[in-house]
Amino acid sequence: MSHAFYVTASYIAAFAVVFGLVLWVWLDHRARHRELARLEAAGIRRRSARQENAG
Amino acid sequence: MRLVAEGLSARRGEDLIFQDISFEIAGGEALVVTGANGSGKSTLLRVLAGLLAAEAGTARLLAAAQPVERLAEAAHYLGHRNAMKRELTVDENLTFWKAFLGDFAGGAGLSVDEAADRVGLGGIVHLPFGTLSAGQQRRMAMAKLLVAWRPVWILDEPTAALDVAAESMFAGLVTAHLSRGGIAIAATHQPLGLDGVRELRMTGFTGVAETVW
Amino acid sequence: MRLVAEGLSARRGEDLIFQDISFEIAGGEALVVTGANGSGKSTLLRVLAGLLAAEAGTARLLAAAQPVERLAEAAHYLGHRNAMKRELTVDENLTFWKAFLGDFAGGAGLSVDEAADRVGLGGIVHLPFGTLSAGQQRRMAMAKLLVAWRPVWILDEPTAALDVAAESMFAGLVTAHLSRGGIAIAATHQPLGLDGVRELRMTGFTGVAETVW
Amino acid sequence: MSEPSLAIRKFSDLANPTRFLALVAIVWPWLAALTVCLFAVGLYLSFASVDDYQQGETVRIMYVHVPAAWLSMMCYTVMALSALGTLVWRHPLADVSAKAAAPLGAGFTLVALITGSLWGKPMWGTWWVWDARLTSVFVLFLMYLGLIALNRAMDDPTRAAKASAILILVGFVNIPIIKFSVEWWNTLHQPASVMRMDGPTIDPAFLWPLLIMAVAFTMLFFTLHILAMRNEILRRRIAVLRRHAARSAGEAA
Amino acid sequence: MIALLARDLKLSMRAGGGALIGVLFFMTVVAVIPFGVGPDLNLLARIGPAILWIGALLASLLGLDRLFQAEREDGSLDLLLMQETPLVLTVFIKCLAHWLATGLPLVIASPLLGLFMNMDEVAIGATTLTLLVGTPAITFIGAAGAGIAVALPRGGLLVSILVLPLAIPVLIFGVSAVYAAIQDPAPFLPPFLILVALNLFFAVIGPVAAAAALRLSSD
Amino acid sequence: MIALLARDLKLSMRAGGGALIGVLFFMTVVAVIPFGVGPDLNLLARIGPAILWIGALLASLLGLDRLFQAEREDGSLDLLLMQETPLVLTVFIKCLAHWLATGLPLVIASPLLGLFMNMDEVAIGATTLTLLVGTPAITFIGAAGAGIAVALPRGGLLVSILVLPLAIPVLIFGVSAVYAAIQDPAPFLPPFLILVALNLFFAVIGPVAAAAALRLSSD
Ligand code: HEM
Ligand SMILES: Nc1ncnc2c1ncn2[C@@H]1O[C@H](COP(=O)(O)OP(=O)(O)OP(=O)(O)O)[C@@H](O)[C@H]1O
Ligand SMILES: Nc1ncnc2c1ncn2[C@@H]1O[C@H](COP(=O)(O)OP(=O)(O)OP(=O)(O)O)[C@@H](O)[C@H]1O
Ligand SMILES: [Mg+2]
Ligand SMILES: [Mg+2]
Repeated sequence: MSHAFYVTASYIAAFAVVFGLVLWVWLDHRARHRELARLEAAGIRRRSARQENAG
Repeated sequence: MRLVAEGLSARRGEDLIFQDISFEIAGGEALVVTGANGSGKSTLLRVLAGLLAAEAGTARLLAAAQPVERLAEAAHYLGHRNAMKRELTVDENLTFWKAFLGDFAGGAGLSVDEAADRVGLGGIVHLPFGTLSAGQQRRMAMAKLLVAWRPVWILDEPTAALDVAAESMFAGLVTAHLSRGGIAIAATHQPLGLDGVRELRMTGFTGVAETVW
Repeated sequence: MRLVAEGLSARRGEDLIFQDISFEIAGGEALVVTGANGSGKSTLLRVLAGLLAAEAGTARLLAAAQPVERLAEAAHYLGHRNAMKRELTVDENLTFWKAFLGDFAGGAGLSVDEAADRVGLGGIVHLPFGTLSAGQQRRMAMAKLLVAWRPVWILDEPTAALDVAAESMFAGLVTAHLSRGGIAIAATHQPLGLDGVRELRMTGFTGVAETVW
Repeated sequence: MSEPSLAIRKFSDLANPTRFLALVAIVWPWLAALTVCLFAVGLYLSFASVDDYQQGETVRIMYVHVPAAWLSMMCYTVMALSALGTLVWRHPLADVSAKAAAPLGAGFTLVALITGSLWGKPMWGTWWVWDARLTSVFVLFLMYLGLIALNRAMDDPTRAAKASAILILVGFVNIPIIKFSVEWWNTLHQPASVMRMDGPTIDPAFLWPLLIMAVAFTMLFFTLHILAMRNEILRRRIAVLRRHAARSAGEAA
Repeated sequence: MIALLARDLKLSMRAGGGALIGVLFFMTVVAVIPFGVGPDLNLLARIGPAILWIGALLASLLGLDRLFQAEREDGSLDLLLMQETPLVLTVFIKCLAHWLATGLPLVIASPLLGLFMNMDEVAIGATTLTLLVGTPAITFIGAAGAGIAVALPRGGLLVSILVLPLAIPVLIFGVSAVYAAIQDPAPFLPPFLILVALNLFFAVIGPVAAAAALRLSSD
Repeated sequence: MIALLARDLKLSMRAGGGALIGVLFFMTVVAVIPFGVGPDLNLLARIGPAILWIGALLASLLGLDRLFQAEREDGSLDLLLMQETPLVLTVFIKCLAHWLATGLPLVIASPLLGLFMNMDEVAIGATTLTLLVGTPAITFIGAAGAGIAVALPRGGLLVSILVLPLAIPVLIFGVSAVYAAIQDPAPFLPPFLILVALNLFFAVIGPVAAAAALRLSSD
């Protein structure tokens, strides 16, 4: 196989893994954000946040 | 001998379960811990037994027959689980604990047969522990308290699964222990049939502090 | 609907535990099984639930909403262990049992949230089961009886580890079940707070037959 | 009800999670932008650079392989420092940092392994040999996965943090082994030519793209790390909120 | 049934990931081999298929003893036994969930490990294929052992004792199919078909035996 | 302490024999290798010591996860933790009992398996001797892993994963001592002494780490 094959394969693999990591972080963040929003909608907040809102 | 607890608070996972609990018990006294389900009774007992690190506060045994560093060393703990091997016979189980635990200064444990007699199951020490009924298992776990002398007994719902006769048997055991100058602390939902005990009501979750998160 | 037990006897290991027990319960009635520790209450219940083969005799459910071959299929069994996974949340546990058990003909189970509400722990279904206290766990195990409809409840010491409030909650659950025409059989040492129940006293070891050896 | 005195109070004043979150919100867009720019430059340089007379075109694999390999070690070092933070100072952010870094470390190690293998096939004629460096990197990969598994296996994050902290510190011996394996043992793998005591011995034509790519990877790591830490903090905050909500519901009932 | 499958899968994800851990064990075992036999690539390539098979056998047997024991300890087994659903089906579903969570990841990881063992493409393909067909058989036999051992304290070890002799035919045909694929004269198909047959056979026998054992051992 | 040793030994005899299973695993692993490498006696003799060592390593790790988990499940661990007896000592005794029940049988079985592998007398002797010295070290390291995993549901395999990398030095020196004994120029003693030192080192470190982990994980 040509050397170009190995080079492209390396770059693709590296990109795929990095992309996977970015995706993980992003999806995780979105899910957490949704959960927080849902809790907030249910009237559940951190005490300090409540004070900030009041003050 | 005095058991002094000062400003105890404890966490389970990340939550503060109780805070600033103090009490003092002298030899010959019993303390009954009551409270609703989930109010932290078991947690308190595990802290006293040294099985859970207290978040703050201390529990010490003063003026004991032998100076101890940790209260645990002078205590028996009877939790929800019986600490007996199902595969071994009752006799083997009790003999092991008798030898392993040894006696604390100032007292001596009963022999295995005698202890089994005291809990009303003299005849069946040769059965594998796993084949006993729930109540019989619990009784045998109590016999464990008798085979090695410890001045402090820490008991978590000791009478769950016991019949009426066994409950009064148990009350007798505790009374005898107290009259030898021992201390008993028990968490329970049912009256234990003891007279003149002090009571500590756990309220649970009040004053649960913010976490860092 | 009638539950008819005729001439039941059962062995544990090699010993005959009880012999020739017969009773009959109609829909809307409860039977409380009492007796000393080791008298065979749990054994009887396990025989009824089909978990232990009877040595002799039968237990059948007659005129049920759906003909059943084994009593077990029409029954809930709540034993000493709660049949919930510590690692899963209460919600996941109950949802699983609801889906897996399905409803018996002639009734419908409650939703998970409603069942948790009924046992007084509405808010905490999202906690892992293992992080609940002993009493909370027991209550959630009771919620399992509610999520899938079964006309017969077989309960082994249901109220052990429950506080007073939970005991009356439980009495309410059973009363509601009976008023829907259900049957409840409970082994217990404590009064269950139910009115007008029938009682079966196990005597244990009397009439234990010779073994073949 | 007086404020409880928690041991962590003092340290959490230095960098408590809330303040950390505020900081992340400001910093991360800049870091991300910087990362993207660096990658753009680095990738351009690496494809514009000349071929190696010996290794031909495959030398371009170096621009990913070497930074990823460095990062796999640096990430573990970050975790080890965090583990110290957990055990010695009991800092809650340290738990979070170690936990958030593990998947990133596993990712970078995986990149190093894959690109190394893809480089090995044309250079050495085999995908894999069991020499000291390659094996120790593989062990590093397994350690990352083991730590992830351990973290997932425990439901109580504080205890999980302690257990993994111990494990991380024990496993740290592997890092010097990876770094110096090429010098201690006779292996197929290239000895260090950039990060040496006596200065780099590599041709500047390769050095520049390599360095820029390395910085880009490092920035990528930091960006992802603080974002993953933010997620972890939110996760814990949600858990706390839920439990507290549950408690008050249970009390009312 | 789907509920049971979903629950068991969830449990194995949650509780320290049966999946991840099985694979990790597999990888660790394979990574340890060269430390013992030395980094001789030809030798490794030669014993590679056997090592992969043994590693997979161990990894898929080891978690198996808890299959029913965990259910028994928390009382769930009682409820499973009481239902109208045929017990055999319940057992089969549990095996399936176990295989999906631990067996399948092993199969997926095996090509990678094959590379590490310096095996060539044919050997890697053959190993993966035979593992795909063979690991379910191991799970099914294991279930029978787990059913018998459920009532025993520390049944864990016993399961493996009971199961290993039964699993050895699977191992032998698996390994010999791979070697047949590599070495030209020997034909690949006969041992492979036997492996498939073994799999089907155990898929029936395993759950039936396990169900019978579970009924007997309930007390 | 003797009571604890006696109890643990009794338990492992009673409960279906930790001893047996270890040996069985060991035999299986060793028996399957010839399928892989083919019936080439010289080759077998050459890799024999390595295979025996790897087999023994795996076999002695297998039952290890239950070392403390069984104690925890029935509540005994609580009582062990409370005593005045230093926890380290308790752990040490438990390791000793475990080794007597599972490690020693492996050592005893190894000469037999050595014969199967066509190893000569010197190699067999050296392997047995190094196993005798090396397996306790594995048990001690394993105890540390078991301590960490005690609180985990399904901790089982995780222990092996955590422990295997740490056991690699033991494996390396064990195997190289054997090869040193067979091949003349290399001296046997240095690697063997390192093995002994490793054993002593882990006999201290393992119980200390396990005790610390047990204290941390109690809840
Ligand atoms: C899977 C196989 C491989 C692994 C796990 C691996 C791992 C590593 C690691 C950990 C480093 C960083 C070392 C340090 O900072 O001192 C490194 C650097 C490097 N690797 Fe690899 N490598 C692999 C294959 C290869 C191959 C096949 C080549 C080329 C023939 C190669 C060439 C290099 C070079 C040139 C460096 C930079 C050394 C320096 O300048 O410091 N690697 N590799
Ligand atoms: N698995 C078993 N194998 C052999 N014998 C057993 C087994 N389980 C219980 N037994 C014996 O059977 C008898 C009845 O036990 P059972 O559990 O039915 O009593 P019980 O009435 O429920 O008592 P408790 O009130 O203590 O729960 C006891 O004497 C006990 O020793
Ligand atoms: N292992 C654990 N991890 C996290 N939280 C726990 C754990 N065990 C108990 N808890 C929580 O701690 C609180 C107190 O529990 P504890 O067992 O002390 O209650 P209790 O008073 O003994 O109740 P009960 O009467 O039901 O036994 C409960 O809300 C429970 O949910
Ligand atoms: Mg409690
Ligand atoms: Mg009973």
